[in-house]
Amino acid sequence: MTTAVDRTARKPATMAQALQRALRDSLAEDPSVHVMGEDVGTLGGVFRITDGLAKEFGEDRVTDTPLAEAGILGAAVGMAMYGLRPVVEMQFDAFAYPAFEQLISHVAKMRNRTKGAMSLPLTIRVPYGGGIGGVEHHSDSSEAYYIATPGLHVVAPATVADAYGLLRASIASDDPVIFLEPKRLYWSKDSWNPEAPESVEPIGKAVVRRRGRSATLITYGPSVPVCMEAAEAAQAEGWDLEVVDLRSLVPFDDETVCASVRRTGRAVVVHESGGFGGPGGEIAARVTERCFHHLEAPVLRVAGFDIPYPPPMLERHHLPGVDRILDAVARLQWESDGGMS
Amino acid sequence: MTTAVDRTARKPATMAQALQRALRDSLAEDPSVHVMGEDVGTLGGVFRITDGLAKEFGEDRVTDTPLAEAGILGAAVGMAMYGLRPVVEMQFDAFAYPAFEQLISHVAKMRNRTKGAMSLPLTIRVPYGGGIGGVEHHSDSSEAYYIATPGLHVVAPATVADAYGLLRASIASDDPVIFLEPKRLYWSKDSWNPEAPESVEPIGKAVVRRRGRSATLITYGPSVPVCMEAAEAAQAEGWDLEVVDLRSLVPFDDETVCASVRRTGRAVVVHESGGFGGPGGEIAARVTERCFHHLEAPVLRVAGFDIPYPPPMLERHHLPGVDRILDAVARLQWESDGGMS
Amino acid sequence: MSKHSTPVMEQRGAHQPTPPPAWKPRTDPAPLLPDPEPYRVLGTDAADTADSALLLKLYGELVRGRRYNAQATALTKQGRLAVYPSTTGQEAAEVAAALVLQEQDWLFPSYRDTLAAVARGLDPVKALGLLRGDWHTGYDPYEHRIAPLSTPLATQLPHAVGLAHAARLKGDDVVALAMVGDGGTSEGDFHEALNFAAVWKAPVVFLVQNNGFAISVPLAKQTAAPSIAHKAVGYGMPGRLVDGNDAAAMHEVLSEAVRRAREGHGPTLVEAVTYRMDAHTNADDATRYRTDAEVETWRAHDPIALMERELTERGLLDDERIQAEREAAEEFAAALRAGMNADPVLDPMDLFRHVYAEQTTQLREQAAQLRAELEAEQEQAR
Amino acid sequence: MSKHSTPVMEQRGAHQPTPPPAWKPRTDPAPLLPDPEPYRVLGTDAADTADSALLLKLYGELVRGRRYNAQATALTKQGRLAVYPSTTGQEAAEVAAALVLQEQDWLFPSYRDTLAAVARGLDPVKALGLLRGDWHTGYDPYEHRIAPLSTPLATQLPHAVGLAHAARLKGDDVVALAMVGDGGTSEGDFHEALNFAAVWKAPVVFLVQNNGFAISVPLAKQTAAPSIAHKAVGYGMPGRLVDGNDAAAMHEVLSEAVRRAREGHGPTLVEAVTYRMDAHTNADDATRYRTDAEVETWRAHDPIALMERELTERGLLDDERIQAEREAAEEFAAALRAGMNADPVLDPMDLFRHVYAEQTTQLREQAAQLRAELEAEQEQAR
Ligand SMILES: Cc1ncc(C[n+]2csc(CCOP(=O)(O)OP(=O)(O)O)c2C)c(N)n1
Ligand SMILES: Cc1ncc(C[n+]2csc(CCOP(=O)(O)OP(=O)(O)O)c2C)c(N)n1
Ligand SMILES: [Mg+2]
Ligand SMILES: [Mg+2]
Repeated sequence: MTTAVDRTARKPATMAQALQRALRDSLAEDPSVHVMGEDVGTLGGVFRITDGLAKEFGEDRVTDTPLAEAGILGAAVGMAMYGLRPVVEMQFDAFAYPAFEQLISHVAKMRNRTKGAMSLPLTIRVPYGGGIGGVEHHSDSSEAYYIATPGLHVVAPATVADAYGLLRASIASDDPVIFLEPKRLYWSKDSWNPEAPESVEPIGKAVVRRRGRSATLITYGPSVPVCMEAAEAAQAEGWDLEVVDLRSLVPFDDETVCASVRRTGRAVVVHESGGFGGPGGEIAARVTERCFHHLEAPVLRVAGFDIPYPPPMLERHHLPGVDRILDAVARLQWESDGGMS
Repeated sequence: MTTAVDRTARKPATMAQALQRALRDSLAEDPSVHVMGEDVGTLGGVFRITDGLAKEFGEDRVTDTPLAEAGILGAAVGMAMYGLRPVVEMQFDAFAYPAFEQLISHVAKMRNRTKGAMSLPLTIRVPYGGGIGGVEHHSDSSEAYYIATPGLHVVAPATVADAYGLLRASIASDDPVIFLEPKRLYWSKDSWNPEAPESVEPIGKAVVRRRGRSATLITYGPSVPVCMEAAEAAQAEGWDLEVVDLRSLVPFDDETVCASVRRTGRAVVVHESGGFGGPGGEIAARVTERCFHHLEAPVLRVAGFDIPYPPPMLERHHLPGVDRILDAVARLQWESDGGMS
Repeated sequence: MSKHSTPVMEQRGAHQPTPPPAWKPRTDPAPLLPDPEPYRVLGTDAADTADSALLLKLYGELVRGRRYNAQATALTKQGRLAVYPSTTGQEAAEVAAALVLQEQDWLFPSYRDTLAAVARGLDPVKALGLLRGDWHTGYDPYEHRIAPLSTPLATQLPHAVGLAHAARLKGDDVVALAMVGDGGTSEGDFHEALNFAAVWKAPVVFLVQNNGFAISVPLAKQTAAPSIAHKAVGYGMPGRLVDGNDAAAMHEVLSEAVRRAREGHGPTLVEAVTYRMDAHTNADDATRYRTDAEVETWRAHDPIALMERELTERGLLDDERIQAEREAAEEFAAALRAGMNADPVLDPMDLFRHVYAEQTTQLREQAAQLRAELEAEQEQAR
Repeated sequence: MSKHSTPVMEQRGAHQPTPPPAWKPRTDPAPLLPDPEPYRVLGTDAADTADSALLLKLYGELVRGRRYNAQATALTKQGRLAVYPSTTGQEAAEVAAALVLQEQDWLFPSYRDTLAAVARGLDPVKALGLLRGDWHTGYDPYEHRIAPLSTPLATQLPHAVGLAHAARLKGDDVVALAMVGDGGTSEGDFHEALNFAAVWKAPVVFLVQNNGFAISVPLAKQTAAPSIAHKAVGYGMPGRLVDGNDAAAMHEVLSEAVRRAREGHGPTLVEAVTYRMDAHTNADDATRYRTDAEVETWRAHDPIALMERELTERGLLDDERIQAEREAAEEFAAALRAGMNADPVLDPMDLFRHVYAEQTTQLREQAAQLRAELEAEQEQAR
């Protein structure tokens, strides 16, 4: 069943293709990798990320499970205990919630509980976030729950190349990784480095997507393209914005983020997840702790509102867009008028 | 079965007694109040908070359920849909996790989903936090999960009087309330206002527990007494610390908190919950957003480490104590040397 | 040493086998087990005693239900619905679930069961609100006592138990009927709900529509049980296995279950064996996981056809009557079209209005922000 | 209109009742149902064929197990254990669970089952690590293939399924035996685990110790099922009901279940009817929820006494042998005492070492902070 990685294969054009290629390459290279979840086999997943994999690797490697998320994750824990490397798909963000006890009380804690004797090399893929017109429970940004759970790595790609690289790295990791796939970027295309398509970035390194001098936009996942767009638009207003793509929320790359903020002196954190208790608070707080005397203004946040994710027809009002980001940039006390406090 | 509130009853001496009295008074005053959970009936709960209530109000009002937290919370949702006011006990913090899907996808969203037609007046009591020598899964501080879930109120008493008042207010609330009971304060005694034992504070008001001029300690729940002790100890070092007890994390009392920080110009957030992605980030970020030009130093955080809660013999190293708080206060750049950044 | 550490040497000798003291079978399992085959009425002897008026009523509902499914599917193509999970082929179970309930009873539908809600009297435009996408629940649940359509699978089942239990505690005559799919029975919430219902003897009926698939996953990958109805015995409630395409059988079995519940005998688990003729939703491609041949075997067992045969043999149905039912269904569909073609009136500020009974300061600030943005937008548009 | 909207008028006439096409009973339920009474060996005819050596071995383990329980309880009083959930009265199920497994098999104990772990060969000092409080799991799970004691109830069951499934996929001869209490069967994870196991035909044995209570909650408030073993049929696996105090019966039934699993026939659910003679833990007050009289009825059904009677009647046991077993148990207890009296060596820096394979920057910083604090403390102490 095991196939070699096909290095001549066509470069993935979309994030969905990159994810699929990462899964295929991982399955081909490492017989201990197993893909499992609801509809991941015959159907190829509701987003078709696992399309064709069951046929290629067999149903024992790519398995349609019964419809029970705690059971899926719990079984994956047992498989990992026995040395396999399960890659679990949660069909949508909100459908990962039934598995929370397994996640918090076991997945995140097993290595620590056993003083390192038992590790759980498993990857939990979660198609997440909004912007695709999904009905309720299909558009949650639930990263706040994950980052507050020590023992998990939390990763979110924003580009086609990172989708490939980060998923390979996650599957290769000896620790559990929450792999957040921005649904609305599944069909996005962007530059893919043809030199090193299989290069695997280590988890935990942020990247500066755009250099700038006026202020730093700190962001990740689905908000990265939005911030890039905002940075372009900002030029017209005379702001030269830097954009940092975190890629990994846990571990957090304080170094890259702080280096940028110290350079620019101003920062806005942008994410789709709700503001209150969301990752932005953590990021703003730690940047402020570390760069206080470099800051010309408080670190601001542009986030989803503190409301349940809206119905499809209203979601555009909720999602942090270019205008809202520029409004925040405008409030970064360019004239030091102290009006904020 | 319905009994009147006994206004001549002995004043509760401990937080546990105050909670029990709040439950009894609520049961007596309002026939729609129902208490339910594992072991809450015959046994009176593993912490004896519901002791005697099943006898007094009958098993239909105070009910031992099967051992299944999602079932308990889900059934409580249905009861609330029919006009009852369920008060659910989760036996320990970590044993609330199986109920997360019900909590996030239904409890928090029902009012919003139905444009206000269907409200869920239910209270979820969660004995929480460490310091009691509990084995794993018995000492979690899980408030980060709750505050990141719009639609929930999140409340934590720190005093005997607040235990009574906030629990009454929570049960009276027409919205779901996560009521976090600091386990290690169950047997704590403190001042109880004999003038107004039944006074019910509205949810959402912070209180200044101690006036001071040098810096503000922002805290809640089990960390309040620790901060009070730290404030006493700080006097010897020449610091006059103010202590704000949030009482309610959601809604958040920006007004009281910011008024204090604007007065003192410095702040430390103290909680037992893990630091990364914990409430402290949110609090530090919002205080900074609102009080930037009043701040002499970044808002610092003293929190639990970013690790699974330690085993009993090591928990003292994890819990934020007086020394760690004073260390943080000392780092508040009293000489404005800019050494932080 | 504890008081238990000395084995009871002195009792030796009096050696007679006794069962463990605590063990007493609390329920006889035999009556809880389902029939060996799905129960049927249409085309069997049981049909002889079926009430003609009821059969005709069911027929009308089936025809209307089929038309409803076709119309809703068409609305997805016109972009009027974001998505529609069809119950074409499952109309018998859907309409029976609605018809067996009394006014004061409650229905707990899953995301697929808009037809049941419509058959209970809900305006189809409101029933489809979730799928149109203007709001999450398109109706006031108290209007017809229909809980919000539940998307997280099986999570509505404990709600039904709690509601029925609450009603019983209040002394009200209320039965809750909760619907779930075959896939949903694998969820922990299914288990917990059935267990609570049985322990509390709550007046609930659990209706599982076993339509063969959970999206692409066939029943054989979902459970190894002899039938889903066999799960009932593990909770101490009766399990009933029914031909889900036989509206008369569905009505009879559900009525009986509702009556048991109403009379205080507790919950019942009913498995309706049926088939989803359409794809999972309009967005799904069913050819990936099932054959046309399989679909065709089920077309021969169509719920409307089964009922038409029965009624025709009884001489209750002629082309005229069929025509009349179809026309009624067409009218219904036309009204639905008209209702859905009207653009819903949306107020973005609703996003902040119903999160809490009383808006928090935080939400007031955020609402103000959005209001300002919208005003600026309008300003620009001028 | 969709292709389904026209009922199959043309098929009318060919009216013969057929069952719904999809329905075929995949498993005959009859053999899955448990015996009407708990299966017993000791004191019944079945005992005649029981192997003497096995009975004597079981007896020794029972005596040692009882002594272990007494010793661990004593250690709580001396403050050497934070808490101890005793299995006094449940030793037969505990030791049988361990003895039926082969070296390469896996045991998945619940928080109560330290005795099973000890009977499998784990150093009791390590087994009690969690309850002593120096670390969460006191042992390397791979040493004896014993999963960490699971405190969140029933969550270990899907782990057992996954591990057994993984072993089968790898072609390894491994059976997993997972233990859970009667209360734990109400959790969703119980349901999901059993369902996965049956669908995957995983080599797992689920052992439910029905000891009558979940802390204070009696079985009647936990389930209305005829027995817990009856739950098996709902998953399509056999359910076995056994006298949990009859070590010979437990050994036989569990051995049979392990053999089935090993031979590829899939999982079995075994319910051991037993009783918890002590309180839930040393911290519990059992008088609040049960009577001494009830406890006494069970004392007459003590697992050690049952075995002693059998062995005595067979002439296999005399006072000398009893004495020898007790002395061995005393030695075992003395060693445990000695082990527990040694203060564990604690390194607070362990708090940061095992959260991730590679320490994050954040944890390195926090570790440095604690190290500095500890050094300052030491400095002061000097
Ligand atoms: C908890 C949860 N997990 C996953 C999903 C995604 N999902 C939606 S429908 C569906 C299949 C449901 O199958 P079944 O219960 O048989 O109902 P049917 O669609 O056949 O009516 C899945 C997996 C969900 N809605 N909720
Ligand atoms: C998920 C979860 N909920 C609640 C608890 C608290 N708790 C610990 S033991 C126990 C009772 C367990 O009863 P049972 O399953 O019958 O096992 P026994 O204690 O009788 O061995 C409870 C409720 C827990 N450990 N895990
Ligand atoms: Mg289905
Ligand atoms: Mg028990």
